[in-house]
Formats: sequence, C-alpha cells, structure tokens
Amino acid sequence: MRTELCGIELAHPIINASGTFDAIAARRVFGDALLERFPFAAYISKTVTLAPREGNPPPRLWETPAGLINSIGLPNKGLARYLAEDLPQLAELPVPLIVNVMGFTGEEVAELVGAFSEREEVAALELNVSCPNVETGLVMGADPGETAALLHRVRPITDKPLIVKLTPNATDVVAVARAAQDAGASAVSLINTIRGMALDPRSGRPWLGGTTGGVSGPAVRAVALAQVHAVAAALDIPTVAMGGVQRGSHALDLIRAGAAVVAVGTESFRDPAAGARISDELAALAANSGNSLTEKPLNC
Amino acid sequence: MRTELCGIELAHPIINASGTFDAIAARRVFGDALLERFPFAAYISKTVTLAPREGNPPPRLWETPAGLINSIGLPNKGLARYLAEDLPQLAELPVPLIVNVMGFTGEEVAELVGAFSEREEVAALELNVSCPNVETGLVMGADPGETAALLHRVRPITDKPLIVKLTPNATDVVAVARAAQDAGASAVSLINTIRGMALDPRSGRPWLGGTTGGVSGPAVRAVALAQVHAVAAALDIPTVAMGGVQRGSHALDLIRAGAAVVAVGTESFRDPAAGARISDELAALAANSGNSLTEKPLNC
Amino acid sequence: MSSATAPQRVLAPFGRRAARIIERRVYGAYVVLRCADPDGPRPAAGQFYMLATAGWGGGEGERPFLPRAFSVLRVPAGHGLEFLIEDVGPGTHRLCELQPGEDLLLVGPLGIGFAPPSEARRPLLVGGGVGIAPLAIWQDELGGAPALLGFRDAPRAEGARLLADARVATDDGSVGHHGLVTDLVREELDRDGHAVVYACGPPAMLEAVRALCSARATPAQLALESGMACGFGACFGCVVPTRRGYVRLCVDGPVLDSAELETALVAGAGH
Amino acid sequence: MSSATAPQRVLAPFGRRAARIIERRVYGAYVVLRCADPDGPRPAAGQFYMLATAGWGGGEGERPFLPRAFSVLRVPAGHGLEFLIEDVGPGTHRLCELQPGEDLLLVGPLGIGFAPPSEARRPLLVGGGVGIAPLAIWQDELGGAPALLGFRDAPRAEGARLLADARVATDDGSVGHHGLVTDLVREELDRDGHAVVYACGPPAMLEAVRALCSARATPAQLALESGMACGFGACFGCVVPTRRGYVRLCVDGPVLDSAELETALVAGAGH
Ligand SMILES: Cc1cc2nc3c(=O)[nH]c(=O)nc-3n(C[C@H](O)[C@H](O)[C@H](O)COP(=O)(O)OP(=O)(O)OC[C@H]3O[C@@H](n4cnc5c(N)ncnc54)[C@H](O)[C@@H]3O)c2cc1C
Ligand SMILES: Cc1cc2nc3c(=O)[nH]c(=O)nc-3n(C[C@H](O)[C@H](O)[C@H](O)COP(=O)(O)OP(=O)(O)OC[C@H]3O[C@@H](n4cnc5c(N)ncnc54)[C@H](O)[C@@H]3O)c2cc1C
Ligand SMILES: Cc1cc2nc3c(=O)[nH]c(=O)nc-3n(C[C@H](O)[C@H](O)[C@H](O)COP(=O)(O)O)c2cc1C
Ligand SMILES: Cc1cc2nc3c(=O)[nH]c(=O)nc-3n(C[C@H](O)[C@H](O)[C@H](O)COP(=O)(O)O)c2cc1C
Ligand code: FES
Ligand code: FES
Repeated sequence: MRTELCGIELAHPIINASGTFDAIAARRVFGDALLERFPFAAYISKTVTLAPREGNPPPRLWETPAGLINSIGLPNKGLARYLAEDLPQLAELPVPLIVNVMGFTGEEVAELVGAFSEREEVAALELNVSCPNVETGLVMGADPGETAALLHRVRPITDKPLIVKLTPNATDVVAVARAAQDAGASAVSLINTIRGMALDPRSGRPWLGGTTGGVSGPAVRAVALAQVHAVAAALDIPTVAMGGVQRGSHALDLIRAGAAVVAVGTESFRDPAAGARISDELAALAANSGNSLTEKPLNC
Repeated sequence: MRTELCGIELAHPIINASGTFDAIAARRVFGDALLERFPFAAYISKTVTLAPREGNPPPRLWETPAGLINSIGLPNKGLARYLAEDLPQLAELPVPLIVNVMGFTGEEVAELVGAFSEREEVAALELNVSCPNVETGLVMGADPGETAALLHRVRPITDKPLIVKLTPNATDVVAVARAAQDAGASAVSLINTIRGMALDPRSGRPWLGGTTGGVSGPAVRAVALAQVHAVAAALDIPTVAMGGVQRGSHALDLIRAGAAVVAVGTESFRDPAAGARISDELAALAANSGNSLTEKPLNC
Repeated sequence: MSSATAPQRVLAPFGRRAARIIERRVYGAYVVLRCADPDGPRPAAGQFYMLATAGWGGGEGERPFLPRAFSVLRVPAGHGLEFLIEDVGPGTHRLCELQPGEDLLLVGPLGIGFAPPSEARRPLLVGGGVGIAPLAIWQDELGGAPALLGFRDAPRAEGARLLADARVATDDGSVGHHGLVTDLVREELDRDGHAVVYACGPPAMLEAVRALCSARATPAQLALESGMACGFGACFGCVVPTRRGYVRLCVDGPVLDSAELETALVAGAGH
Repeated sequence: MSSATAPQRVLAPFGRRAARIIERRVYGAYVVLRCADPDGPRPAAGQFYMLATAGWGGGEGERPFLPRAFSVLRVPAGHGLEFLIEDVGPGTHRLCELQPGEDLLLVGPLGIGFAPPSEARRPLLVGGGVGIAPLAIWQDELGGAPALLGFRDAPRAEGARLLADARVATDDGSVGHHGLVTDLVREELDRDGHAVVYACGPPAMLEAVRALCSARATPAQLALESGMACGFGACFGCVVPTRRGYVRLCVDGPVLDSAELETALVAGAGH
C-alpha cells in the first residue's frame, strides 16, 4: 500500500487530521511504543500561529449523535517556541512531518511559511484557511479570490509542497479548490469541521466557551464524501480526504471518490491506534476487491 | 402552548417539515385516526412544481450514522393535478395548510404563488429555494441577490404569508436570510438537507440514483442549531426551525435559539406520531423550566 | 375460505407501539420472533411492519437509525404476530439478538397484501430465502396451497419447515433439487399452467418468475422489496418502476401484479 | 510504604484493548465493575482510564459516541482493575448495564496521580460522591489514612463501604453528619492542621476544600473532572484554568496541586 503525496513517500495512505493527535503528548502517555507502532504514514501538526494562543475558554467539547462539536480555538505556543521546542521532538517521529499553519493576514502566513520552509525536518506545509472557530479562517477559505490572493503571496516563498485545507462551510467548495490549484497549491485537503452549536441543557445558553464550534466525526462522513468527490473530479492536484473515517471501508470510499490520501481525526479519540487499524482494513479490502488504490478512480 | 406564525393560529409550536409527511398517503394507511390525532399544528405540503415530476431514479435512500441521505428529486403531480386532486383532501385536515412550492424560474414561482394565492384552503406558502437535489434550488437560495430578486418578483402577487426556506449549503446563510426579509419575506425556514453522498459498497459507484443527495436527521442537528441561532438573531421576521429534532428538548433548544415554530422531519419516519410526542415533551419542559416559549429568546 | 374475502389492506393504528416478544425460535440461518400485539389488528397476508428496538443504533458504523421492514410471517392462533428474520446487517443483527421479554417497536400493518385467486386458478406459492415469510401466512389464509421454495444452502433450507406441502431447491444441492427454484416453477407450470403464482424472494428470482409467467400468460402477484425509510408513504424513497411510472412500494405494494412490471429487478434491493 | 515511592504516571499500552468483566457489585446508587487487564500495567493512584463498550452508541439521543473517563477505584490483590460508576447519562448508563463476561474497551492508565505526602504531614482523604473512587486506591497505597466522605443521600452513602476509617456526611442527614463534608474537613484541620489533603469530588466541594486549605496554608492535591474526548492530550478539549494558564487535565492532571488553582470550579464539569 505504499503511496506518495506531492513527492513524499508514504508507507500507506492513512495520515492524521490536524489537531486530532498530539504526538508529543501521546509519547508522554504511551512512551516509545508510540514510535514503534506509529499509526500514521505522515504526521500533520496542529495549527501553528505566529503569536502564542491560549485558545477558547472551556467548555470546548460537546458530543452529538455520532459526532463531536469542538471549539478549541487553535491554542498553540506560537511560531518561535514551536520551532525551538516542538520541531526537534517531532523530528524523532518515524514518518514525514507536515506542519499546519494559519495566519490572520497574508503577511503572517508568509512569515510562518518562510520560517518552516527553512527547516528540513518539515516535508510539507498545510495552510489552514478553514478553521470555523476563527473568523478569518472562514472568510479566506470560503472565497476563491481570497484563497488565490493568499497563494500568490506565499507560493513563491517555498519549494515545499503547500496543501490548502478547505472549509466545508462554503457555497462552492469546488470554486475555492480550483482557485487554490490555479494559484499554485500542491494539494488540497478537506473537509474541516462544519459549523455547529449546542446549548447547555440547564441554562439554555451556549454550552461552548466559543459559542459555536465545528462538527466532526461519523455525522459528517456523507458530507465529506460529497465534497471530496466534487473537488477531486475538478482538480488535477492530489486531494487529502477526511471526515468521519472510522474504518477501512470509509477510507476506500474516499479513495474511490478520488482522494490520494485519507486522514483520520475524531476516531483517534476513541482509539489512539485507530489509524493503524484503518490502514490494515484498507489493505485487506484493496486486496480482496482486487482494487488497486492507485488506479484512476471511477469518475461518476 | 398556543402560538402563531405570521398571524396563523397554531395549537402548539410543532409542525412537519416539507416532504417528510404525506397526509394523504398516511390517511390511506392509518385511516381517520390520523385526523383525530393529527400530530402537527400546521401541515406543510411536499414541494409542488408547475409541471409533474417523476423524481430521481432509485435508489433514493441511504442511511448514515444518526442520519439519512435522500435523493428523492421532488416527485409531484404538478400544479394542475395538485389543485384538482390533492388540495380538496388536504383541506379536510384539522390544521392550517401551508403549501411548499418551487420553480425553476421566477416566472414559474410567480405562477405557482398566484395559483395557490387564490385558494382559501391555503394559509401560507413556503418557497423552496434550497432543495439540494435540484441545481437551480441550490443557486437561488445560496445567493442573496437571487433570493431578493425572486421575492421582489412574487411578493406583490399574494397577501398570504411567504416563508422562504433557506439552504444550509451556503457560505453566508444570514446574508441570504436578510435579503429575503428585506425583499418582503414573512418568515424564513431552515435548515434544508445538507449535501451528501454515499457509494455502493459493492460497486464503488454512487449509491443514489441522483448521485448526491441531502443529509437529514440527528446528524445535522448541531449544524441546524448554529444556523437558526445566527439567522434568528439577525432577523425581525419569525424563523421556522428544523433539523434533526427527535425530542422536546431539541425543539426547546431551537426555540431558545430564537425559533418561533419547530418542524419535525426525519423523526416522523421512525414514528409517524413523533410530532405529537415532541409537542407533549416540549410542553412538559416549558412547564417545568417555567420557560415561557413566547419570552424573547436569550440573545447570546 | 372466509379468508379469501379478507381485505388486502388492513389499517394500522396511528403511531409506533411496543410489542413484547414472547417467543424466539431458530430455523437454521433464520430467527423467528413471536410478539404480542394486543392493540394491533389482524394483518392481511403480504402486509408488513416497520420494526425497531429500544437502543436502536450503536451497531456497525453507528447504525441502524431507521426502522426496518418485515413481512408478517404468520398470525398465531389466538393473537400476536410472527416475523422471520435473517441477519444481513446492523438492523437485522440487532433484531436477531432480541430475547423474550424485550420489546419490538413496530408500526403496521402496512402496504397491500395478496389478492385472492381469481377465477378457478390454483394458487402456487414461490419463495426464495426470507421471501418465504409472506407465503406462510398466505398459505394459512388460503387453507393450503403447494409451495416451491429456493434457498442458498441447507441452514437456510430449514426455513422450509415453516410452510406445508413444500418442494425445496438449493443452490448448492444440499437439500432437494440442485438448482434454482425457478426450475421447479417451470416444471409445475408446464404440467398445469392454469395457476396464479404468488411469489416473494430476491430480485433475480422474482424477475425469473415474472418472465416465466408472462411468457405463459399466467397471472402472478410479486411481493417486492426496496429500501424503505418510513413504510407509510411519507418519504417517497421506496419507489419501483412500473408501467404506470414509479410507485411507492410501501403504500402501493409490496405486492404488485406482475403485469404492471417491465422488470422485477429493483435498484438497491436485496443483499 | 513501598507505594509512597510509586510513580505518579504509569505509561499506558498504546491503543485500545478489551478487558473482560469478571465481577459486578452494586453499592446503593453505584456500580463497581471489576475487569481483568492482563496486558495492562498496575496504575498509579489517581490515574484514570477511558472506557467504552462494544455497541457504544444507540443510547439517549443516539449517544454515547466518545469514550468516558473513570478513575481507577482499586487494583484488587493479584491483578485486574476496579471502577466505580454512577449512572448519570447515556455512557455511564451503558456501563452500569454491563454484566460479567462482557468486555470493557479501555485506554489507560492515563494522567498523573497523587504525589506522596511531603514532610511529616498526615494524609487526609476528602471525597464527594463518585469522587471517592481514586481515594480508595490511594488509601491502599498509603497503607491507611482517615477519610471524610460526603454524599447526597443514603443510597449513595453506601459507597463509603469502599474505604476504611471513613466519617460520612450526607446532604439530607440520612447518614452521618447532616451537612457538607467540608464541615468535617474544617473540624479536622482546626483540630490538627499539619495535614496534606487529597480530595476528589464535585466542583463545588473541591472549591470549598481548596479555599479551606489555602486559608490554612494546608497543602492539597485535588483530582478534578472536565469533559474529555480523548484522554491522551490529542484534542485540547479538557483544559482547566490554572495560574500558569490552561492545562490539559488529561495529561497534566487530573490531580492538580491546589496552589496552582485560583478556583476549582471547572466550566462544564459535574452533573
Ligand atoms: C416490504 C419488505 C418486507 C421485508 N420482509 C423481510 C422479512 O420478512 N424478513 C427479512 O429478513 N427481511 C425482510 N425484508 C428485508 C429487510 O427489511 C432488510 O433485510 C433489512 O432492512 C436490512 O437491514 P440491516 O440493517 O440488517 O442491513 P443493511 O445494512 O440495511 O443492509 C441491507 C441492504 O441494504 C443496503 N444497504 C447497506 N448499507 C446501507 C445503508 N447505509 N443505507 C441504505 N441501504 C444500505 C444494501 O443493499 C444491503 O445489502 C423486507 C423488506 C421489505 C421492503
Ligand atoms: C478524570 C475523570 C475521572 C472520572 N472518574 C469517574 C468515576 O470514577 N466514576 C464516575 O462515575 N464518573 C467519573 N467521571 C465522570 C464521568 O466521566 C462522567 O460521569 C461521564 O463522562 C458521563 O457520561 P454520560 O454519557 O453518562 O453522561 P453525559 O450525558 O455525558 O452527561 C454528563 C455531563 O456531561 C455534560 N453533558 C451532557 N450532555 C453532553 C453532551 N452531549 N456532550 C458533552 N457533555 C455533555 C453535562 O455536564 C452532563 O451533566 C470522571 C471524569 C473524569 C474527567
Ligand atoms: C478537537 C479537534 C481539533 C481540531 N483542530 C484542528 C486544527 O488545529 N487545525 C485544522 O486544520 N483542523 C483541525 N481540526 C479538524 C480536523 O483536522 C478534521 O478536518 C475534522 O475533524 C474532520 O475529520 P474527522 O471527522 O475525522 O475528525 C480539528 C478537529 C477536532 C475534532
Ligand atoms: C425524504 C425527504 C424528503 C424531503 N423533501 C423535501 C421537499 O420536498 N421540500 C423541501 O423543502 N424540503 C424537503 N426535505 C427537507 C426537510 O423538509 C427538512 O428541511 C430536512 O429534512 C431537515 O429536517 P429533519 O432533520 O428533521 O428531517 C426533505 C427531507 C427528507 C428527509
Ligand atoms: S418507505 Fe417512505 S414512502 Fe415508502
Ligand atoms: S481529553 Fe483530549 S486533550 Fe484532554
């Protein structure tokens, strides 16, 4: 099941979704067993911003039918401390490292891209233009013009692959994806979480400290498949697909819909080793169904 | 729990969602018991179009985690036969009748609105500008300008309340809602189904005859609450809220988020009398929590 | 045969009700659940119910979510209902796990059942797999009729014990005729074509029966399957193509006159 | 006390594993599940596990979906793990229904447990409701320590049987002191303040204990609760505010030094 993404060699097509697996914390909890049995073929970091962020006030989580709403608010230590403290530890992972970055202006994104571009531990960058918890993210990734402008600004800065993470909260995701491709994106990834909300059963006020949040998990799987199918059919660059993947069959669906690589997010919360299980299930399915995963997907 | 919607008296705040309860078929199945224990405070018809429609080829249904994807394709007998055959039967229902219409041009919508406007069995009209199974529906309801233009075209034609049903598949649902209000809509209703897809596990090809469909049920509840909360806060006209309502507590959430009336859709498939149960549960909750449902919702 | 005058559509009580399971029997690969339904009417042969349980959901892939459709197998002397269930997915799996004392949540009876034999034609029952279910109650109603039943293998062929006067065919030849039940149907109709066929089973079997009968101008009533969400005409999801266009199988079927069909191969039905 | 030198964070095997339930006991309003965990290490007192079952989901409102966090109650002589569970919602309801022979799906041990008493201060255990769970294993590790336990009512007060040397307070006065457990804590600390307090319970109780102790400069270790999705630092959802900013309770807690907290009232915790 070896495959590749923008020239990055991958042992199998399953990686993690940004912000759903903290490899440094997981190593504190599981020790080096994590490295010996690392569940993903590449590791994508949680979103890094220029300045440190505390994130949203708690509560940050609400469980929904077959899903989860989160309003985490992109807490992170900021670029400087990330480069100094986290990158060296992440370099010890047995897989390629992709850093997910987000800025509130093109200038900020350019600074982030430039900084990581110089670090050879970093195989690629993912641009988060789609986090529904942060206004700007929604705007940038929802508008083809904004997305194109951002890519024109940062594409020249680095030779590393640039993966644009699309927001599902847009009228025409395909148009945004096309704009990203035309402006030089190396790949697109989708879906990010879908805007959602919950009320405190007792007070009737918003449960989440951030008022609204993003829905993930099995509840969004069918929406993800529709968007991946539409985007992959319209683009020539590879698609990293995610959204509610729990089993190899769900990954196979996304690959059949045109995805090059599949990311696992919320399911890792239920089982830290879910990525490895899903990759094994996918390999078994591909073997049985005689389905070569590299074959051109059915274009329906 | 008596309430009202655009001047229409309602015995309680629970009505059906368009296309999820065929009162004529239900009467064939359950007999007059349906009329004696009618579960909804008003009855909204399935979408009626000018010309008859066969609808999409089967399969039309796919079950998802805590949800359903449908690609029904708006089958209906068309305006002429609807007026002649269905309206007289629906007039026998013990509750006010709201007819949901959809056209592929402003002209068609105008013709539909004009025709129903003359029938005094009809208490109000719902404009479906949001059905994700029909291309035009998506476009009209996703664009504020298109929506305003449609309202300007049809508002002068009738004195009956016009409820605009919004699509959730839009970048800025609030902007579309505002456009509808400013152009004379009497109320808005949301959410319609969210675009989704499924593949045949065996062939890997799209399962649904319509290729893609719309997701409904508990899986979309958190998304519906977020959109209703945002729209109700921005509008002065009433909001009819729906999306995954299964219990009185879910209806209470939507009312606390600003909804005037709550519609039940997919849950009726699990229990035809769900609407009555939900209305009873809501009344009990309102009593206990001493929550007057008419009190101005918390604006958070 | 009072029953021959039985209505084909018995009205359902409005809403979903709980029916306590009083017996669970296993026939090879199939489970038969008997439940008490004091508030329900006696259904017509060929009608079906939408079934669910408490704690529906939580199975494979967080399913089932919607209720599932099941033909009534038999109405035991006295009262109550029997259903025949094959475990093919999360919903049937959950139902097959149910034990006496637990509740079924049901809506029904639903749909239109079999019409009594017209003229002096002899009834011939043709079933495949779980499709034998509606034939059992119909055989009771008719006061007897020969049955030709097809199964994949021996464990499933045990289902034949649910009907009287049955000839069996199995795909693997482990029981009865080695081959398709339609071989037996052809034989029977060649012997005496003056019959009316009542058939229920997988799409391919029904289509073969339809073709055989139309070639011989033998009237046939086919109980079809299609994916259903509601069972009472609410969702328009269960349509099958007929000569008069799409019809909702849950309210205009599940029994259709084969003359209405160009094909019995329904998209999305069967496993 | 070999245990006093026990590590506070025992590493967890990577991934989720099945643990067969070998005993289920009821203490009034609480259920104690004992499971075999041959592949798991001996946890430190105060650590917790994320628990789920097969067929998770399908409860009230199609939940639970995510695993739920539970402190280890006790490590029975030999091996295995015990958990104390109160049915407060769909997840705990499902767990309380489990019977011997069924499997728990667990990840753990997780988090940081209690630190041994510093100096010559005497340990004082303070628990409320299900918060008594981590105190039981800690009492074992310490080789004994007095416990002050608060409960809502008599059925819950039966939980006190899980610890030795316990004084009980109930809100309704049905058992022991009529009032809050913090009344007993104040009494104890006034009698002899040279103690280190180990507390676990509802937010309001922990906050009262924190205030009492800080007023007396009595060191206290508080085992907090917050809503968790993953339990191993992956989601950043379980943060609580401390003097050094938000910390993830699942990896930097659940036991926190009260000196780190301005308040123990955690948003979204408790029922
Ligand atoms: C009128 C009628 C009468 C019936 N009578 C009987 C009977 O007497 N006994 C009996 O055993 N069965 C009967 N059936 C069939 C029964 O309803 C189905 O076997 C049952 O619905 C399967 O549900 P499941 O969850 O177990 O399997 P599913 O997972 O629902 O799979 C069953 C089939 O549904 C399709 N499918 C798979 N996944 C999905 C999905 N996510 N969404 C939608 N479709 C999917 C596939 O074609 C699959 O083969 C009847 C059906 C009808 C319409
Ligand atoms: C470290 C730790 C140790 C614990 N140890 C124990 C123990 O030993 N014994 C024990 O019984 N409990 C323990 N708990 C608490 C236990 O985890 C919760 O009681 C359990 O998660 C409740 O799940 P539920 O599905 O039963 O209830 P839920 O429905 O999850 O409700 C429980 C609370 O969660 C909130 N809530 C309600 N609905 C939702 C929703 N949809 N999404 C998110 N939150 C919601 C509300 O505050 C509600 O009161 C511990 C918790 C932590 C963090
Ligand atoms: C708790 C949580 C935190 C997340 N944080 C980020 C993030 O920091 N950056 C980002 O681009 N996406 C983030 N996401 C979105 C996921 O990467 C992914 O797009 C989404 O969860 C859908 O996949 P899933 O259904 O498999 O979880 C987060 C998701 C969750 C649930
Ligand atoms: C099977 C089905 C058919 C529907 N048909 C229509 C329709 O004809 N017109 C319309 O405006 N909405 C239609 N809808 C959308 C519903 O009215 C409602 O907006 C949506 O299902 C969300 O509510 P729910 O989650 O309670 O089902 C349909 C939904 C379903 C599930
Ligand atoms: S199953 Fe819903 S209309 Fe037939
Ligand atoms: S529970 Fe996920 S980080 Fe703590």
